[in-house]
Amino acid sequence: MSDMGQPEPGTHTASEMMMVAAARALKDDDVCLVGIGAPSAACNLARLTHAPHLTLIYESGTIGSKPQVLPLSIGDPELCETALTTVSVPEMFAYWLQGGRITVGFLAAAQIDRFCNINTTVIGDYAAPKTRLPGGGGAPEIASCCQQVFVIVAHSPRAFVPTVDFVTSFGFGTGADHRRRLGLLTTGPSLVVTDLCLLRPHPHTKELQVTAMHPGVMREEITTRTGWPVQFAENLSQTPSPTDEELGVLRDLLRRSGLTRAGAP
Amino acid sequence: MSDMGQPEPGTHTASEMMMVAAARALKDDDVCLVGIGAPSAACNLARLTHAPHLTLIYESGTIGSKPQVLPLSIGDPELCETALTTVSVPEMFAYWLQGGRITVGFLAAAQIDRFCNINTTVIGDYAAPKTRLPGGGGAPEIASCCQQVFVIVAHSPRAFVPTVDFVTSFGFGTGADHRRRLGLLTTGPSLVVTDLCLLRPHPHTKELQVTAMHPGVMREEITTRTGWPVQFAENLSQTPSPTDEELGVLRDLLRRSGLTRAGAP
Amino acid sequence: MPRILSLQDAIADSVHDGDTVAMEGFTHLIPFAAGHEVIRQRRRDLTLIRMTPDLIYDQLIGMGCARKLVFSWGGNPGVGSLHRLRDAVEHGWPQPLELIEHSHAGMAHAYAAGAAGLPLAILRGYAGTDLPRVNPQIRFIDDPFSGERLAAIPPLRPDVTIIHAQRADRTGNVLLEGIIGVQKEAVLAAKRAIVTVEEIADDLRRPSPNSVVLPAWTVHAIVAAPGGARPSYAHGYYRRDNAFYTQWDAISRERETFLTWMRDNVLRIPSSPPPRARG
Amino acid sequence: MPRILSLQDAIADSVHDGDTVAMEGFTHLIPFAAGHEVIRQRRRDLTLIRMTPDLIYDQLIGMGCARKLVFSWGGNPGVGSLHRLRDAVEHGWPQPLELIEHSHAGMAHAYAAGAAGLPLAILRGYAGTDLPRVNPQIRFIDDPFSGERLAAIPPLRPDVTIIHAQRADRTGNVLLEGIIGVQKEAVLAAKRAIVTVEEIADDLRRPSPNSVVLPAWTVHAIVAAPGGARPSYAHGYYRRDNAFYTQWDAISRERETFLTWMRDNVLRIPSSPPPRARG
Repeated sequence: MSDMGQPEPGTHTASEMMMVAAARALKDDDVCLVGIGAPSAACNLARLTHAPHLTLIYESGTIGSKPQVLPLSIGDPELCETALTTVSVPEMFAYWLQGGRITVGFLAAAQIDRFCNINTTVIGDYAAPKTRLPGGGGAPEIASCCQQVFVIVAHSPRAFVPTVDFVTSFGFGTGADHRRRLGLLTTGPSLVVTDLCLLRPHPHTKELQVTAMHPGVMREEITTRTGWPVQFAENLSQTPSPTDEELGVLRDLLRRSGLTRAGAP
Repeated sequence: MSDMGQPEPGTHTASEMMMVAAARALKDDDVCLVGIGAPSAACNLARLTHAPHLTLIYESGTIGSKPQVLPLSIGDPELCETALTTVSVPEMFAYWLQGGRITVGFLAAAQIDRFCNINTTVIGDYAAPKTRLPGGGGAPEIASCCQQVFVIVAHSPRAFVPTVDFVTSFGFGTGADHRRRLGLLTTGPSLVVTDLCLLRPHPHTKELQVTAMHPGVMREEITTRTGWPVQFAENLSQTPSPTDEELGVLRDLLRRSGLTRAGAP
Repeated sequence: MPRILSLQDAIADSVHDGDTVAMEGFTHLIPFAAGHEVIRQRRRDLTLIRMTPDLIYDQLIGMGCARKLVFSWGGNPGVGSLHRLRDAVEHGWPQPLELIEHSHAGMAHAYAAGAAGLPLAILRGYAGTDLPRVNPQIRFIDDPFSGERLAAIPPLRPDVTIIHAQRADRTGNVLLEGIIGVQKEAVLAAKRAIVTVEEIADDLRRPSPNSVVLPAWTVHAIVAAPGGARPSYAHGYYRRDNAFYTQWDAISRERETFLTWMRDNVLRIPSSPPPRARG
Repeated sequence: MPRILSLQDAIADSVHDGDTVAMEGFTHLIPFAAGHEVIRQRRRDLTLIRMTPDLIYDQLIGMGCARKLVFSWGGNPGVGSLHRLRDAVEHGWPQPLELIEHSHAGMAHAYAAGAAGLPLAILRGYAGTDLPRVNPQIRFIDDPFSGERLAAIPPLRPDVTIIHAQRADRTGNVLLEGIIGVQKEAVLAAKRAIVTVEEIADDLRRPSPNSVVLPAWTVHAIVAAPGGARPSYAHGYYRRDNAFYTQWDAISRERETFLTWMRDNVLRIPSSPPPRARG
């Protein structure tokens, strides 16, 4: 990020800031299990900017995908056609995810609590739900088997809740050494990227705390949109604004993807 | 076997009779896990005569092999090149053998006892062996997972022993319902083909008994060459001699295979 | 060896009311044509198994074919909810739908265990999640070597598995290519398997000795159904109709628009040409 | 990403005295050239893992490289005994050889468990055989669903796995084709992996999207070793030297003829050209 210039203020949206901040967290030698939506945008943005060797794996079985457009689903033709190889779904989950070969897993969240437990299953009671969500998919084992987990979620009190209605993906449970007590040897969630800020688990308590705020964001805004009394790190930093290159590549990617999707097959 | 003519006596060897008798036991819709040597000769003889649709599987992972020459090893190029598909060895043992898809498995034996337990591991004590044999390979699970098992072994007192030194492949243990007591739901050994006769397990005791003698063989010869007081079935039949076609195809196959092997790669 | 049948005959023969049915295809090669035929033949009380229920199961559920759903992710990928699935779970329309819910890793291991003839699948999974609380099939065992706690789930063993593939040859050997998902495992785990294909060809044209091929003797019926995966896709034949996946959100949101669409686009479409013509 | 090394450097870097080493290849693609280099570098006290020890392990054992052998079938396929293996087991020459003996099914499942990061492999296996009596690693567990007794064995996790493959591209992605054996699992289960290849090419030329490919980041060293599988073979490159397999019986039967052959055909052969020349 040495060549990061400062674009004019007001030239990017909060959502763009979120995707750019997520992309920056990826390293060139990461092997990334990519979910659809913001994670896919962030991973491909990273690949098209500072991390050209980033390995993208989609749970449909494609390894080393280099899509030119963002896929609508995790099994779009583009993913297989641009992949180094495509394996079966059982092999993907056994040898590649469970085998511990993925350095970063991306998760989205309908609800997330202060210990980074995630719900994508159901709002309300499981047996008589208010809202039935799609469910876990790959997430429960992405959360336990990837070396670390990044979460991308828009910051709202509906999402940042004191207690999730259902633990779809285990973060730090009730905090501290809960992961270890369950026998989980992976790091777990190490970064939550929102449209307002970055949060990371406290080294000991594992409670999420704000470690960086995006440009123009006030503390109060974060506090108001978080369903628990959120903590701020002592060395709170400010996220650098998106560079012109980052914004240009991201917008180009989204534009290309939109055009492709609207068209007939 | 309706078109089976009677060739002149003395025109075939005991070993040829053994391979022909084994081949005849295979049906056109069998799926056969083939070992090297006599089993491979018998299976390919069957495929080239009365069972053209016989599916041959080699434990190296080749499915539907149609070799023109008999392979020296279970992984010869010929097996893959003529196969419908070739899968990994873990898949072969998990999905195809353990999955219960093989109707007939062929086994060879260094020692075999009256309950069709087989030793191919060691002569003498395991820790201080008189002769170290190659070991089990695929045999232990071929014996337990194939729907039925055919054994091909030359008839000698060294092979037909009262008790095997080591149970490499479980037949009927101590007889009767021993397989069921171990939770084995497959039939187990249903036929032993030697150069003298055919033996099958008694329906209840599961002790091997001679059910057919090859042309020209005397009872005494079988008794002498069997290391226990072998039983003869009430309805003892005589194996029909090899037909001209069977002998012709078999000899042609062996000749082709020998020539190929002797030559440089 | 499989019989080469019309779609109508294959479904009539192999899919019965009350059956446990898996239609697989991970985004790719989803057997839509076969699913529509199941709807037209008004099958009832099915237990549907599928990792990613997708639009075809939304349609089966909305048309009242299903009593139970075994799944791991029930959404319209990249678009949002499956509204018919939600309506069944949230409001019991057109009938209640029992859920047996897993993770993808769990389902994938359970299909593999089914294919491998094992009575259980073992995985590092479900640790700390609430899924074992709502799915009693998820248990835990202690590894005798390390003492570690591992998840154990029963295998998936459908009565019938239906998949779509690129090609079959005339004896019924089947080639799959591209994103191959769990189709091989789903077929090998099932009592019966129906495979619809883009074409039945003289030559399977497998590009590699290690291509994914299902031998004819593992399949019970082959059906020529060109385009049979649309709006999903067939690698090498046609692309995914992403626009339709997006449109489905509006079509399926309300019961009335859903029923109208199904009547016009599925029920009123002739089942298939007379039996022999297509095979 | 793997380094592209000379055979000499790759073995010197990755294979150490006392290591657990798996060289796999089920009849096909056996890494003979790499095995010979291990012999030339006089590695000692190795625990050798291999389903089918074959001639290359007969040579390693006869040359005193091995302390222990984990295996499931130790013969010269279609020919007879491995005489050097037998001499070590029966007479302790040149040194005693500890055996950890499995069935093929057990080894295959144990490699798969190693690749899958599981602390055990479960299979329907070993029932009624004497193998659990002589191999304490074979245990049995009760399935919590059916109550059935199943075999449980620990995973295989070599320090280093060495395989031979058809091709690598210049970034180190590897293509295998034909009889692929347990090579993928053996590589993924290992801490380090060395792959010798027939050629390092600009393009991997994989025939199918589902071809068996090891991504570069799963491999630690790539070595160009054309003919490196002889007398085994490389599908698409050269055939198996069945005549040599037959001749090995006479060469290896006596210690003297064996040692002479090894001296003339392995020890006196230059290790490999200087590091950069080949890579």
